[in-house]
Amino acid sequence: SDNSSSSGTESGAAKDGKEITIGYSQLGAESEWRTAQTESIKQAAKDAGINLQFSDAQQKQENQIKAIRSFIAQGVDLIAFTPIVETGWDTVLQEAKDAGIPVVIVDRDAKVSEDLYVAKIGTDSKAEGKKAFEWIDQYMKAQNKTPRDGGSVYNIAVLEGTVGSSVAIGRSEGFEEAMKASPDASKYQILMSQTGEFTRQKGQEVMESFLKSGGRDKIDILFSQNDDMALGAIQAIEAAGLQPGKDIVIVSVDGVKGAFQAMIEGKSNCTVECNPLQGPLLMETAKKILNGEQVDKMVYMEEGVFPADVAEKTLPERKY
Amino acid sequence: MDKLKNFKSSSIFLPLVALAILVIFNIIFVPGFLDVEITQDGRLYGRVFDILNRSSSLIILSLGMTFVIATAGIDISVGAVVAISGAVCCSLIGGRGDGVAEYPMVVAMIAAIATGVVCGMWNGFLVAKIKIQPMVVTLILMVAGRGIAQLLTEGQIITVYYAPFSYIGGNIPGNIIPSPIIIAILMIALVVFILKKTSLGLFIQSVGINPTASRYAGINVALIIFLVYAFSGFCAGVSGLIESSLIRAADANNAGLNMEMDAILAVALGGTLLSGGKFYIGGSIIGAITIQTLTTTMYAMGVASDQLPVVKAIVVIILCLIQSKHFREIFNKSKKNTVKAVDKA
Amino acid sequence: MNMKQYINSAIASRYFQFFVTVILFIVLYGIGIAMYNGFSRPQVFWNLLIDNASLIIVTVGVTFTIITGGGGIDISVGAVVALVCMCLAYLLQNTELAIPVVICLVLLIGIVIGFVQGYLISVFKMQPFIVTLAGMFFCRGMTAVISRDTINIDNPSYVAIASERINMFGTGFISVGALVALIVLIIAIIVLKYTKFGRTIFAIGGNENSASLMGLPVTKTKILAYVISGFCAALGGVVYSWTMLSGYTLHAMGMEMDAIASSVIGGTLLTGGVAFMPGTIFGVLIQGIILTFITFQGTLSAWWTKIVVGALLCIFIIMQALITEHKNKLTSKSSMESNK
Amino acid sequence: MGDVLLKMRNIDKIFPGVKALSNVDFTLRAGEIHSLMGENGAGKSTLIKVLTGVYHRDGGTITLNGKEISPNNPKEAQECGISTVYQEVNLCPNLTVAENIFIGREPKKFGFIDWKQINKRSAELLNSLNIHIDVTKTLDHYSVAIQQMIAIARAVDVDAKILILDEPTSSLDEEETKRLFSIIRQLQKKGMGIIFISHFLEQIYELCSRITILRNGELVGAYDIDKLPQVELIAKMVGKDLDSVKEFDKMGAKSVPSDEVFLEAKNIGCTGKLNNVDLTIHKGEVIGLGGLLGSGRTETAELLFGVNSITKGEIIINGKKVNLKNPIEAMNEKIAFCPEDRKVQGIIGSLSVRENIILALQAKKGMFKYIPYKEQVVFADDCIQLLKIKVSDREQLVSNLSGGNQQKVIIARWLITEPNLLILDEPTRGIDVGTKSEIQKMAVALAKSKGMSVIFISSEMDEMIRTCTKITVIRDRKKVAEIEGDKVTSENIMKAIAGGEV
Ligand SMILES: Nc1ncnc2c1ncn2[C@@H]1O[C@H](COP(=O)(O)OP(=O)(O)OP(=O)(O)O)[C@@H](O)[C@H]1O
Ligand SMILES: Nc1ncnc2c1ncn2[C@@H]1O[C@H](COP(=O)(O)OP(=O)(O)OP(=O)(O)O)[C@@H](O)[C@H]1O
Ligand SMILES: [Mg+2]
Ligand SMILES: [Mg+2]
Repeated sequence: SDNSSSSGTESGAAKDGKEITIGYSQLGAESEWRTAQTESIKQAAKDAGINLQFSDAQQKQENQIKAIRSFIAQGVDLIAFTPIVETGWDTVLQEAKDAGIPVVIVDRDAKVSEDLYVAKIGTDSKAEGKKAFEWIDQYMKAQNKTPRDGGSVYNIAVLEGTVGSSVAIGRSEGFEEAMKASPDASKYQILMSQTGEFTRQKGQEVMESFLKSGGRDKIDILFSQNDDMALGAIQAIEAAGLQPGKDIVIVSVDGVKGAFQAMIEGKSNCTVECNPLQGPLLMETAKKILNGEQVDKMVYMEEGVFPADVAEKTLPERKY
Repeated sequence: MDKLKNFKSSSIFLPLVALAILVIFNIIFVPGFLDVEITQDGRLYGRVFDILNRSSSLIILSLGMTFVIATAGIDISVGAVVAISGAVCCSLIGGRGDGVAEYPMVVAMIAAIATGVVCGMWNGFLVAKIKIQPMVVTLILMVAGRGIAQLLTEGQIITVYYAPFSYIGGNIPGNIIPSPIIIAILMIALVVFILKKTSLGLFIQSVGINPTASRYAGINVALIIFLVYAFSGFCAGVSGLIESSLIRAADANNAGLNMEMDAILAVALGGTLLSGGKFYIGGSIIGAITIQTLTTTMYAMGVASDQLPVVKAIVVIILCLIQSKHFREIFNKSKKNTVKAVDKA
Repeated sequence: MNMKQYINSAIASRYFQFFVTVILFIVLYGIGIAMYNGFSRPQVFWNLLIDNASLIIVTVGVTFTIITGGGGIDISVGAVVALVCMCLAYLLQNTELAIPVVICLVLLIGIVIGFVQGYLISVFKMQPFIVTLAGMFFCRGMTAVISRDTINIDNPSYVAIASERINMFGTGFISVGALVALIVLIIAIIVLKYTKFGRTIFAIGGNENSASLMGLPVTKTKILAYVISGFCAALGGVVYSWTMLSGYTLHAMGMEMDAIASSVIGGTLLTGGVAFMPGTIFGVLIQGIILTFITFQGTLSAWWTKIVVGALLCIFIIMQALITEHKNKLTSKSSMESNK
Repeated sequence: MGDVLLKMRNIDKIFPGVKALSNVDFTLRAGEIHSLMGENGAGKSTLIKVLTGVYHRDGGTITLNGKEISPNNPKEAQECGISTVYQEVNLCPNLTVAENIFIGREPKKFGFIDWKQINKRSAELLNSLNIHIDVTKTLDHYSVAIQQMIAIARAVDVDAKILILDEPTSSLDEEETKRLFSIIRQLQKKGMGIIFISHFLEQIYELCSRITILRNGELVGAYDIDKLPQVELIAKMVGKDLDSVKEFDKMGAKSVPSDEVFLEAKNIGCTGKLNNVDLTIHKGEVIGLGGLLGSGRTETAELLFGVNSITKGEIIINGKKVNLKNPIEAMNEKIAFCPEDRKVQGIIGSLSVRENIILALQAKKGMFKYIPYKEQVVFADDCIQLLKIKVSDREQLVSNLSGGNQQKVIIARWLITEPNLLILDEPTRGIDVGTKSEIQKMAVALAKSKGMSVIFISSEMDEMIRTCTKITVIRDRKKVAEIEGDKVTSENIMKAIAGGEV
């Protein structure tokens, strides 16, 4: 909608107070959450008067690498990108460094040596996993539920995210570590865990197979690593004749509107926020970097936990 | 006896045997495979119905795909069209939390299917009139289609709370048979009707085998090709409705993902040659069910979704190998030779 | 009159579609330079080669299979690239094998996969699309079987090869992969034009039955075409791993379609028998430049990117088709004139 | 006479439903030109294909120079020294003419193909056959006739012991045939054994020294040509007595056209294809189109049938001006067209005989008026009987029929549409003598009994003179003469073709 910023820029212009250009490579638009993040960055750039070169990689790392090379050739002032996977960035970031362009890694993590980037901005996926378990632990105690298979252990089913993505790895680690660290560790066990690839379809399909392969009378808790998979799983649970949110306690991560809607209907229990509104923070950091100020290597977003009882109140405030 | 022999040599025999083997495997190794029960909301629930339910949209896609392939074409855009159709339907009904539809559902459904047909017509136009190669034409829509779907949903996953929308992928209250199965049966009936009552089948085969000669025989080759792609688009539109209703949402990125490949596979397993010509609707249907059974079985056996393709590949190769005339010839020859040797001894 | 004759002979030439592709590429590039700052830097062009090195190699391989006709195609290549990357990463991280040994091993994997596919296709007359679709499933699945997580390659000498820069006469640099791609392309051009094997592939693509009646070794040649495709995919995989430095199940997703599209844009007919190898590189570059355009444009939403890529591809292909059709009219006219 | 070169004994070949060869013997001597004769579907081509390894024989032995051979594919046959031109032109349309001649045995320089050499040598080779074309153009630029000559050039250039020519002359004109014969004779002198298959009896008698006759896949016998008069040959081929055979050549009186004009073409032309042709066709008239190869006869027919639309002039049918943009519009004007290139424009290979026969009628009726299966069967069976199409049953695939029978299927396809104008473009190409005269008679009979108009295009002058009441001569894509009534003689036609006055 905004074409005013398509004019070219000279590198090094930033310091003279002229328009700054940031090249930002987004990995794709696979979910509502991602769209919200994209919009936030675009909006923040506009608000800050920064010229944003936006490039969408359509879920392909090679496209992201191509985009970064293009940014270097264009001579942008700063490169920011949300890596689709953690590895394989060394060569191109080295090129950026040789060209003297600072790099900021946004949202997801990348395994590169510290000198190749200036800062990482993002969410703490490990903390999200941890929060999810802690909420479960506290909720199960408060509700005083008994395991459905009559035993003494709560059975947990996990819908994992895309295999190999830092987010999925972080959330799994955080969840499991919190479980181990908890005094009630013996009361929980992970019965099944499979990837639902962060999509609704796969979430539904995998949940269906969980239920069919013996999980129907056993699963007490579903930890879904994003809201979309949880929404798919809810359909599968209903189709199996169970009540989501009651028979099976559902906790997911992200905090998109759909999850709130489900909580209002009583079909889900909690969503741990993972804040996509990273634009302002990115722009602020970028400006600091270009002004030569020192920034932290790791900058985290603020995130909350939203159980079902606050859903109705919070929904109107949600931006994504 | 003669009938049995006829049946044995008919094209549908092998796919059926393959399916039967899979089902038997399931009955033995998957506990509760044959269990059927009725859920509280009055629907048949069980693995068998699950497979039929899930394969419905694949069956519908492979109906259209069969015709396209019979004209020596291919349509790899169907997955994207499924996404577009779902996006149209859901954005018309709207994602209002209070469960009210913005437009009547019928309007939304018709619009979605019409969009599918338009997509198919676009493909058909480029193939038949501009004479661009089918794979390339549909590749364009395959690339751009998901973008169009995302444009319609503005990158959101539109969740529909309007209750009747779930009837398409679930079941109409009071009717215990899941709707997708009913829709698939209706579509099959439509195709059978077309084949029995019109000469379209003959024309399609003729065009697929030799378009020049077909033109000389007075067949409007371009029209047939156009119709076939439009029909494939129609099928994708219907499939899109089912797929989006199943998750009660339009997911532009993932709806119908890779379904084009499964549909092509279904057609091939059913005995239709990708080089065009003779086609076997029955075979395609069985092929689609076989693929879905295989997928569901593998999930049940705990094979991860990203490793599942290995099994699928092996099964596909074995099935196609058995169907290969040349393999059978070579196989029979060596069998004959051993028989002869035994005779001599 | 002279000019007209000159144009006529260019139009009648077999390389006409190639000319169209090259001219359209140059036009696109010119528009880019006019519209965007920085587009005129030579490195932008070299980047096209660097970024698409593995795609070029894979496209060369796929083209061999498409030429054989009869529905010949290899859609397993993307998955082979992924499998090769995974194997490379696994072997480099978990064994002590030397880099050349590892590379040879993975190339062998490609050859074996190509051979099996080719054998099934030419001996048992199975359908290429289905066989290679199964091949694609198999290789993707195997990649996940080896490891579901990313395996990082940090072998220092391997990383050194990956980040090696070859100076291009002071105008910029290309990577080792891009160099390999150019070499592969040149070899392919020579093989197709100047060897018995190359010509036999074309003959088979023109009419397999005739080729066999003419006494050409059809079965052997077809198998070899798939072996070459498998080999190129594996080599493409090695080059790809120099970009990614990792093995991952979702690597090179959909690359087969990019390769096929590139080949077709470069003038290959999917019905077989017609291809011009130098065209394939332009097929790849055209797609590359479309992406570069979009990056330089810099304001498109994610979905608009897809739509614009599709639309540009579509315009390009329709233009090609229309020009070629126009050509047919012109040639029949000119042949009539010369008949007089 | 030379030594025995090739001995085939007790050859059997069974196709599903057909015994194509049973217990056939065949002997070929060095330095002889041996003809293989038989009706359409007698098994001639099959015998050749068994010999060259295209088909695996089901029984029998083949000895070459006293050594038993068993080629599994044409390549092995070639390596044994057997060079073949198959019945249907088998070349690659996407390769250049030169390459088609040299592929598989390319001259090389430094291990790479020497293109200059290939182009030079193939141009020379074709020149020796009196063909002067651009050898660097792809094959699909040229007509069937030229392609056939190229295939022959390829075969004769190979240094072989046996040369097989399966109907090489079916689309050649006299001049080209003469050239071919002189080359065959040269090869004969070198001691090559030559198998020559043709349905042109004169050519057989001119060229060959021995004849082997097949009937229904069985051997009738092998004869010296001087001991076998033509009539006897025909009798042996068709398996009837001499008297009934003599009837074959007798043509009834020609049809008498009515005064009513059915179709009138005024100065029609099509850019790039045809310049200027005038035609008037009366009801019940059989009119011939004369001319050399490539003169534009096929193009004229295609314009009348709407395959290409006219860019100038006008077509008037029954006094009404029509605009034929595609075949279906021509069919609605009751025009039917049997095309020249049966493989590409005629048959739908993997459909059954029945489906091929009803195809045009169905297309004419439209998609929604499906002809019920039972009626289709009646149509098909009637035609098979009427035209004596040799099929195992009506569901047999057309691609498995012999060449001549395929041609009959196409004619059947058009007859059941009951046209007012039937255009036959080379309908007797590759057809045996018996059937040939049947087709000629049929053309005349249709004109007489049903008042049908027929356009008969043929490269055989005799045939046209026998059947047509009027012959329009076309040269260089223009009509140059019209010869009518008594003036229809070969001299007059030749003169017109050559450019003289009638
Ligand atoms: N591939 C095949 N499958 C089944 N039947 C076949 C096949 N090829 C030939 N036939 C049958 O074998 C018989 C002999 O055919 P063939 O082609 O040898 O005849 P021909 O003598 O060459 O006739 P023509 O003069 O028309 O060329 C025919 O009845 C034909 O239908
Ligand atoms: N001797 C030749 N040299 C070059 N080109 C030729 C020759 N003969 C034919 N052609 C080309 O082949 C094309 C098709 O010729 P074709 O023989 O079908 O024409 P035609 O008038 O129908 O003659 P016929 O019906 O006698 O075969 C023509 O466009 C012509 O240019
Ligand atoms: Mg024959
Ligand atoms: Mg002709």
